[in-house]
Amino acid sequence: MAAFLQLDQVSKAFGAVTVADALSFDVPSGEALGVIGPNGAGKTSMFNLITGTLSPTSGRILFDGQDVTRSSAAKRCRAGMARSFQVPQPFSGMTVFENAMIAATQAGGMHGRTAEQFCLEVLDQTELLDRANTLAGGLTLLGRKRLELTRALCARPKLLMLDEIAGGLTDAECGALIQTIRDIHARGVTIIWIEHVVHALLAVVDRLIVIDFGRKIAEGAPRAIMESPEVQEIYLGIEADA
Amino acid sequence: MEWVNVVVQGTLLGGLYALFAAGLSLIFGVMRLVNIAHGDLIVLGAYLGLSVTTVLGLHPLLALILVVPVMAGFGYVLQRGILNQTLGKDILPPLLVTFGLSVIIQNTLLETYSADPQKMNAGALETASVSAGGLSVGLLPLLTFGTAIAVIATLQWIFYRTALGRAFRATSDNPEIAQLMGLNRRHIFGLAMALALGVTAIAGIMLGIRTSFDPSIGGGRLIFGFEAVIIGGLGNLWGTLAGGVILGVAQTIGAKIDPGWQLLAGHLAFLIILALRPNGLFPRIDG
Amino acid sequence: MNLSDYHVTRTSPAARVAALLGALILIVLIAAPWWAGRADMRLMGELFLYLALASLWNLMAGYAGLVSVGQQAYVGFGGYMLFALTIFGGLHPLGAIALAGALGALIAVPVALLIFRLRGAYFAIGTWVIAEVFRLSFAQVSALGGGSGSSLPVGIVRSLAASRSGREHLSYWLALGSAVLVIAAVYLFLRSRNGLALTAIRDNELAAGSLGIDIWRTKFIVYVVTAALTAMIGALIFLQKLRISPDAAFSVNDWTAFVIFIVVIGGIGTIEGPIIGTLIFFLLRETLADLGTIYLIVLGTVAIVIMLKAPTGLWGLIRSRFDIELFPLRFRVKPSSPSTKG
Amino acid sequence: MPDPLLSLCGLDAFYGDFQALYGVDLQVAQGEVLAIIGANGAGKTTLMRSISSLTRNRAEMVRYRGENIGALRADEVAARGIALVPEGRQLFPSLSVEENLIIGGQIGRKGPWSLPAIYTLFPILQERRHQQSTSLSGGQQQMVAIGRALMANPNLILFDEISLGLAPIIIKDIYAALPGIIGEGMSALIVEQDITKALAVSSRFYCLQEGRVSLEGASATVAREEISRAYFGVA
Repeated sequence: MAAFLQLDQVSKAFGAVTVADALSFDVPSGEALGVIGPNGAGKTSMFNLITGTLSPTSGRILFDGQDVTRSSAAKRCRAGMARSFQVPQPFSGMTVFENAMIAATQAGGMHGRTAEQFCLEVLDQTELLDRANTLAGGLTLLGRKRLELTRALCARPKLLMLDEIAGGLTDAECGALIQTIRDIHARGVTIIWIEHVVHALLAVVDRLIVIDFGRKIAEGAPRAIMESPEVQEIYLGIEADA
Repeated sequence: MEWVNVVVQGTLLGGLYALFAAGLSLIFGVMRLVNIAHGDLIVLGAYLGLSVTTVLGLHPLLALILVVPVMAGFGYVLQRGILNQTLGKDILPPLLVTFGLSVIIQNTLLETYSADPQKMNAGALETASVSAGGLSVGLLPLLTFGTAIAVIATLQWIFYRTALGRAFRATSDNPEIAQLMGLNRRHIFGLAMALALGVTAIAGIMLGIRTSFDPSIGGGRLIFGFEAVIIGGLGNLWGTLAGGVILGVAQTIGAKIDPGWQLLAGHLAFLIILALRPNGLFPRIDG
Repeated sequence: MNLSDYHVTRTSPAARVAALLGALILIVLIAAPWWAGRADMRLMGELFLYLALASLWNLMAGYAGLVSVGQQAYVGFGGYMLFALTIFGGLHPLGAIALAGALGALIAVPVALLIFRLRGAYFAIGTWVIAEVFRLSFAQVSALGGGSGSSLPVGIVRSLAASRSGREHLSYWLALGSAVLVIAAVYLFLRSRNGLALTAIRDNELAAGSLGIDIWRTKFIVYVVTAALTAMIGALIFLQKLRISPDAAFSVNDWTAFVIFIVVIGGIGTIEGPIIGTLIFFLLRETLADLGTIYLIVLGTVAIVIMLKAPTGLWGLIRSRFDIELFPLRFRVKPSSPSTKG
Repeated sequence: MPDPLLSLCGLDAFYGDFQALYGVDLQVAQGEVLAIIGANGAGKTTLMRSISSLTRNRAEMVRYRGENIGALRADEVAARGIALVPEGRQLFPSLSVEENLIIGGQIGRKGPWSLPAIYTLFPILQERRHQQSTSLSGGQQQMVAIGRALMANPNLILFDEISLGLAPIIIKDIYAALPGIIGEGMSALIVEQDITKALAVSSRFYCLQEGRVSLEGASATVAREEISRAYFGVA
């Protein structure tokens, strides 16, 4: 059976620095996959490779039955990928609502009132509705992160890729975020989620992969992975020493 | 033989274009600034040379001793006073400010020197020539070409062998981190512009000896310099010389076919290279 | 919290007042032949054509990030097409103007394919090279007078309207119509889905690309459409001038420098900016015209000072002060019933 | 307590409209090694940028050796003896390894560090000295970045995430070299995501959370739960 997303020996190097080293894994349709690994391990680069912001030095990427290795970011988005950026990339000169509208009309394929209504719903869900008329450049970091999620949701993707959206949230906010992502997952959307806030991740994902030095070093059921000695060692220095 | 002569003349003409291009390339290399007023600054250099030769009665080449430092000083002040304020992520401010500068320089020259074409008198140098193997080559074009090689070799030396060049490269690589090395970016950029306008002054005087000039020709000189830079490949000084030569040869070949085609042939050569090799013929290889 | 408490609107009281005032002004302007003198009408006609050029350049530079210093290529091309199509093609001048636009779009396609390989400032100079190629090429066409140019034959001029005043009225209305058409087109485009995409690209290309916006294609379309409309304006300009030469047709000062100054002074990246900029440009020109070249030095200085001290131009200053839009592009989310919230 | 070498007094920092630091107070004594910990986005890097004036402040917000330096340019701060090893190394790609080191010493401050001293510390750099800095491995690049900062002979050296993206064995090597680097009298501020490492090399620590200091204390005695609470907000 063909996977919904498949990475086949994907590598990317900048000079002597390798950010992806023969990465291979499959994501079946409807799965929620968690990605962990230390800072600088190549997690965001992996997203860039999947979404087409970076193009791989070698290897292939298949999405929804198509080889998208050489497709542009825009084309992959229209094929059903949407992502949030770890370092938020808002359209700063436009309002929060307009940011959402761009995603809904360009990537989500909606028009007019339908698009407007959908954006309002998503903004309500991500708790940005009261900031709808604020210029995106004036949001706090937290607000920008929420805007990243908002835009990704407004794109109505088949594959939703989230890059560290839970950092800095209070417990209540984090709980609401988990519920939001569970709801999206329940609708059948495939999710890949990079996150440092491990308890949030574990509350949602079906499976976990661990990345370090651009390599996949572990893959499997979330709890088992978290308890494995190599993860304890490389990822959570504190526990390993304690 | 006739065609060999055409190619030789074109090659030597390319030396002049490389001089036009060197300053442009230098400024872009250090601060990613594209100076639309570059052509007008070349013409300004020519006019300053003209004033020095007429007022002091100096030979145009001796005028360099005065004009080069004056232009360099002007460059430093210009950079620190105006252009530094335009640098940033947005490409619009430097473009529009240098465009405004171009209009100001052009019209100031017009106001000061009138629209009449002028020329510098270099005496015997203008007509002297050397003959070899059946070819007669003008001494002045030869001197211009030699100057271009010397200028580029000097710039290359400054860039890769001196502390100033190291500061240029570091600031160009990463202006923010370069500051942590104690480098004042504004001062470094000022020095880069000073150096660029020093070269521009040489280009202006070589131009002024070779042909007649008037305040309106700056745009054309900018374009020749720009074409040489793109043909040669961004950030490659020797490539710029090659770009100038290719442009010069294309022009003389065009002129040989039909005098009206000289400039058109140069532009077409540029567009063809842009279509086939968008990064130029000798792009700098970086990691 | 109920979503039906909110609605989305793209208009405002200020915009409604502006629309009403705009309509009134337009009626007064249409009626100019009945109240304005011949010289005033000529001046206003020129003003409208500059307004159209400035609005188009602003769409390219201010929204698509395509800073061209070579739009004279299309002004001159349109002018020459008018002459060629009427003299050799026997077309009516109005038909020739329309066809000049279509041909402008056609020639812009290969040009864009070439110069889109250049980035940022190099793109700008690349457009200038193209304009030079156009100028030198048309200078080689001896049928159109080569380097010295040619005049529009009297018969063709007469075919517009029999009387001189009829022709003057018509060319005034054409200029006014083209300015209105261009501004309306820019406004409607920016309000559209594609316009939103264009604004998104201007703000953040990385994010725009990953939201499915085809950046290259969007910019390409803007370039080609702008070229077509600029060529039509060029044809109109030379229909008024009745004489064309390569140097006049492809003048970087007349068709690009002034246009850039207009947009910068008025406010780049806004629809209102070019309108204010055009008014100020003509005001300066009419008051300082006697100064000759000094006037251009003043203009260049004003543009530099504005770019450095107030990069959003005069309209930017006004807008940041009063938060108004005369051409409403912004979406605003409003509570439907203000009483429900404190 | 004698006058601290560096003190931050109510330091605020902004990126555009966004406030990254809120009234941070912090002192570094002469010869002290301080750790800064905190989650991603807590403001650690901003703190480093503010001290080195890459983000400008009000003059009195940063006080160094009795002088208000908050409003100085970054090059002026560097000249006073504060050096930064930036996150992600940020070497100059068009400079060779040796040139990267030389330019670090361009300020011309006197002290124990010179090219030979750096080459003694990291012998591999001498072998590679004519190579482009981008051709080195991540760990070697980090050595160049550290060497480049040391060449300025600073009184205060700032390390921003020096183990980021490096293999554990290399991180171990670099940390093994740290005591030799932070020698007599030199003070250091270490930002590190590996809390254990950061606490092990420092005498005191500050924990940042959403731009504010949420905890400070002695590195040796702090309880894990306390850090965890300060780190994530609510445990």
